[in-house]
Amino acid sequence: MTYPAELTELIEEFQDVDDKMERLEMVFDLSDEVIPLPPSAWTQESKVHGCQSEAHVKVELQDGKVILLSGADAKLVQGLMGILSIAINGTAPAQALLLSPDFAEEMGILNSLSPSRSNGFRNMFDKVMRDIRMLV
Amino acid sequence: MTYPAELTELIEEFQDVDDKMERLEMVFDLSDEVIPLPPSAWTQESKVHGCQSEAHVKVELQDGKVILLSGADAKLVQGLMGILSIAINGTAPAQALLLSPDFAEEMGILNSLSPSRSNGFRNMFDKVMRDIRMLV
Amino acid sequence: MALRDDFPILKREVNGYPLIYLDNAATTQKPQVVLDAMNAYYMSSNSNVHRAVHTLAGEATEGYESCRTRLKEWFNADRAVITSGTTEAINLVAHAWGRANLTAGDAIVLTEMEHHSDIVPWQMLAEERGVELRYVPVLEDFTLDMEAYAASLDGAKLVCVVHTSNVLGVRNPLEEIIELAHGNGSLVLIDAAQGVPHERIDFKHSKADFMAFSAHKMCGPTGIGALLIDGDVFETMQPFMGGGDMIETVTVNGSTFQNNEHKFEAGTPRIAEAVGWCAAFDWLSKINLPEEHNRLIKIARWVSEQLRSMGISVYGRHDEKDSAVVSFLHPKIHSEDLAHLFDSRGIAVRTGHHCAQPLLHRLGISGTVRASFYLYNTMDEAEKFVEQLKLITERFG
Amino acid sequence: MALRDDFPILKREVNGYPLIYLDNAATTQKPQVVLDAMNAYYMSSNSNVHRAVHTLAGEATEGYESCRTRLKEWFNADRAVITSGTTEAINLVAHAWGRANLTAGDAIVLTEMEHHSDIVPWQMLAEERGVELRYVPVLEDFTLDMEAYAASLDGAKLVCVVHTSNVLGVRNPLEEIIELAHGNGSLVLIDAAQGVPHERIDFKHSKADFMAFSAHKMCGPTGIGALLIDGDVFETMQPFMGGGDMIETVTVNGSTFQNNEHKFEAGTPRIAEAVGWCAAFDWLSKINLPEEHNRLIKIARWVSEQLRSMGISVYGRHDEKDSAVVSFLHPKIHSEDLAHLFDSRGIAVRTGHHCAQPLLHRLGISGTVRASFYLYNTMDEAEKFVEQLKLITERFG
Ligand SMILES: Cc1ncc(COP(=O)(O)O)c(C=O)c1O
Ligand SMILES: Cc1ncc(COP(=O)(O)O)c(C=O)c1O
Repeated sequence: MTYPAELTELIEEFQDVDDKMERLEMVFDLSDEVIPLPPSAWTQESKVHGCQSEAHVKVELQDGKVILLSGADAKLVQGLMGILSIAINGTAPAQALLLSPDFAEEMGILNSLSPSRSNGFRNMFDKVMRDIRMLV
Repeated sequence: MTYPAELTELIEEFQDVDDKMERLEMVFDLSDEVIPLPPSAWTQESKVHGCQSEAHVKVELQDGKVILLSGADAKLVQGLMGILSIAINGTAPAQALLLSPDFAEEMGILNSLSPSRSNGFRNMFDKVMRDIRMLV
Repeated sequence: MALRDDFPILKREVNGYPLIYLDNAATTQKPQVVLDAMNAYYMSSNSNVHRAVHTLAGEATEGYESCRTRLKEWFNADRAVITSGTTEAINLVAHAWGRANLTAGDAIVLTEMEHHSDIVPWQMLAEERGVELRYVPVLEDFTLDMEAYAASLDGAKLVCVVHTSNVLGVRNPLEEIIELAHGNGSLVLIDAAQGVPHERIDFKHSKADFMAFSAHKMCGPTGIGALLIDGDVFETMQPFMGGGDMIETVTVNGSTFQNNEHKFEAGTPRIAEAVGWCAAFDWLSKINLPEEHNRLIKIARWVSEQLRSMGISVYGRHDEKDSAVVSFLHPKIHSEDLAHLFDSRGIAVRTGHHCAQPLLHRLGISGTVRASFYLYNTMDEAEKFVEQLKLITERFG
Repeated sequence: MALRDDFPILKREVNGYPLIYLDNAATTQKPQVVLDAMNAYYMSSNSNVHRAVHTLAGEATEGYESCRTRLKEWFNADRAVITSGTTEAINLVAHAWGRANLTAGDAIVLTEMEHHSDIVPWQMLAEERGVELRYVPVLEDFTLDMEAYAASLDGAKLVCVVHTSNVLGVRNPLEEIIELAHGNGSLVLIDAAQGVPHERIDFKHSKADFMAFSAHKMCGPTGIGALLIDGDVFETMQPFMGGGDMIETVTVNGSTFQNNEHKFEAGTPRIAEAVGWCAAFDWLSKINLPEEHNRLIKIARWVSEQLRSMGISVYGRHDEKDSAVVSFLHPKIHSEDLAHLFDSRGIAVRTGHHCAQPLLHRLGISGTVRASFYLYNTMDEAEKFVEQLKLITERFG
């Protein structure tokens, strides 16, 4: 599938890096990309279930474009939120809904992310998509 | 261990035979050796538990010697009773109690006898020994 | 048959004769790929599956969960709970659904054809809760009395029926049974332990509410089975066993539970077994099951005709959809003796009550000898079986 | 270390680094002999174990039952019921003993140190039967409040206590706990999931009434565990799950049950797993467990000292009899991030609540990172672990 240009670039950047720790560091750094949802705004509705750590997301529409607010206590999770933000922020909902979660695998981070029983990334991704659908 | 002469002979006879079906036939033939406990005398007390088929034993003392009465609907079981009868009938209880059930293995029949969850032969053997102990 | 080569155990000799394994209704043999998959798991990914971060734990989780995915796909099911086998699956329904949904005066309909695993859990529940049990009789032709069944439904909350009898091989008219039950508002549990090995069942299409079965009867490992559950019924169930992995939160004041299948999978699950079962599904998916079943039922029919012509009573009918199970009683030789004699020629058959005493009681017998055929059995083996039976009858009959 | 060569998985690399497996409290790795035994079973004896005549069935039964014999010998126990694991074993007690022997107003004493598997079954029973649960607090020094324990016994029918905490590694004073309980007429259940791997327990000598544990935490396969039961207490228990193999007779009017362990082993059991577990016992019997334990606890102590000197909070004390588990919290790096970073260097550790939320609640935290050491772990691995932790702290702290 094709991704937004920024995401494609990011995927390529990740693919160039062999060392897993370095890739993790790159994800950590992307945690800056989120529009913060401050802990004071964390609610049952914003909670991503099945994450080991606290993770919260909130989707808003501004001028018909998707805006993802998010926050997590683990840096890796917040970094993933950053990547997702890069992918969907500012796009039309219909556009955002086209995204498949496969990019995390293509970036070579998903398998360092434990495809665990309760795959936090997948749950977060699914929740964001569900929230978008509910807004339109 | 040492067995009564007749049993030792029997063990050797069995060991000479390679074909399992033939060994089974020999056991079947030994069913004639039992002093019959007729079905009309089969009771809850005489029943050997854990056999697939009906099997009943009763131990008596005559002049201080062990007498085993027995009966079963499967011929193989009755044959094993026959062998046990050969081994203990007419011996003193203390003598009979010396017997280990290993002879059935040495004869090469125990492993055609399913060392099953509820090993019928072992249960019969144990019941007979228990009954002897209760008589003395 | 090339398929046989996949099963290492079939090269074995027993008492000097090539093994002829005709005890498939008790458990089936495993193709090499199943053993390979479990070995590979233990040799490279073994780990626990709870929410974990490290690579091995991820692989183990993926292996375990892909068994669930496989189950849902293979059977077309909303919910697939992984259990230790058919028996635990049925007990799970009795506890998780039964105790939450039945009260004194309710009725459960069983059949006389059930395996003990589909009787005893209900007897225990009935005694505890004052629930009434009704048994549908088995007729002379080895089928269920469908009139009696229809009449028994009034007030029944659940119907429990065996897909295929492990004694008779008779495949019950599930379509009709389920339709009548649903017409009456009763749920239906299918004991498919003997069904899934020979028939590809579409659970959703069948409209059954529960379906229980074991891996070991369909080329998978021991120690694992499954319960399929209708999506709506799933929501009405309470936890069965408590422990790790089935909870959401635990406090000293009480706990909350997962809302997916994990709710019923307390504790470390059967991980290697799940991986092995996946490999069994992979292997089975390459087999043309309907064609093979056709071949096997013909063998069973031929065997039963041979036996009947020898004056032996055969219990079963071997219709097209029945399984290839031949239960019989020799008029002269005691079943147990006969099984020992077969064994002396390398032929494995089972004797006894086959965990179906109420059925045998109805048939007026206490046990049968059972020869059951599966994918790797051949006509040649069936012929040897009949030939040995003839020789044994001559010598010992 | 020659012992390592027995474990094929230890040759594996993870993310380009040799695997350093420090997740042993979750599950241990399996020596080759365990895999070989299960393969041999499947390749030459696989069969069902119910009362059977043919050779394979006999061999399978012998394989399965010799696991029970091994359990009784190894632990010196009257009764050994084979279950799917610790969790099922504890649920079995809650159902088979608890529902038969407890009534409203009775109390059960638990501890805050219990694993969810030794909490949730009791919560479910308590809710159903109006039984009171009392939790013994954990003190600042990570030990049980023995005064509170003694005070909690009045009216208690059962005390459930973890042998060794899976979070702290703390080994509880079972001798004293059991003596006090028995003085009060309470039975005692030991959750020995973390105890049996590192300490050879004499069940009869311990005077405990129940002891539950899993094979997979002591080099055995997944899908199998056991419940040891005192001979007299055994007689007071009712069946748990119903099905094949646990009955004596079944009629439509009711059933009678086996009076030995089979009463609690409904359905086809975990046969290959039992064979594998036997091989694990054989393998373990060649290890000098006390000596190895001594080596491991020293490693754990060294690691925890290193961590404390880095300003990291360690939860545990690492006394002589404690297990080699090091639970900690990094002051700067989130546990989950830390576990991912370790994994990128081939080091497997676990994070999270470790199925012990009430304990973590008492400690005022929501999770830890846990490194747990077992027989095949070396001081060299411990040093690498600490070294990586230092590097990670420098780079990410
Ligand atoms: C102390 C303790 N109890 C119980 C269990 C549950 O064991 P299992 O998951 O094998 O049933 C575990 C392990 O997870 C444990 O560490
Ligand atoms: C019809 C039927 N139901 C239930 C069972 C029980 O299956 P398991 O023993 O694998 O739990 C069996 C097999 O023994 C069976 O044939």
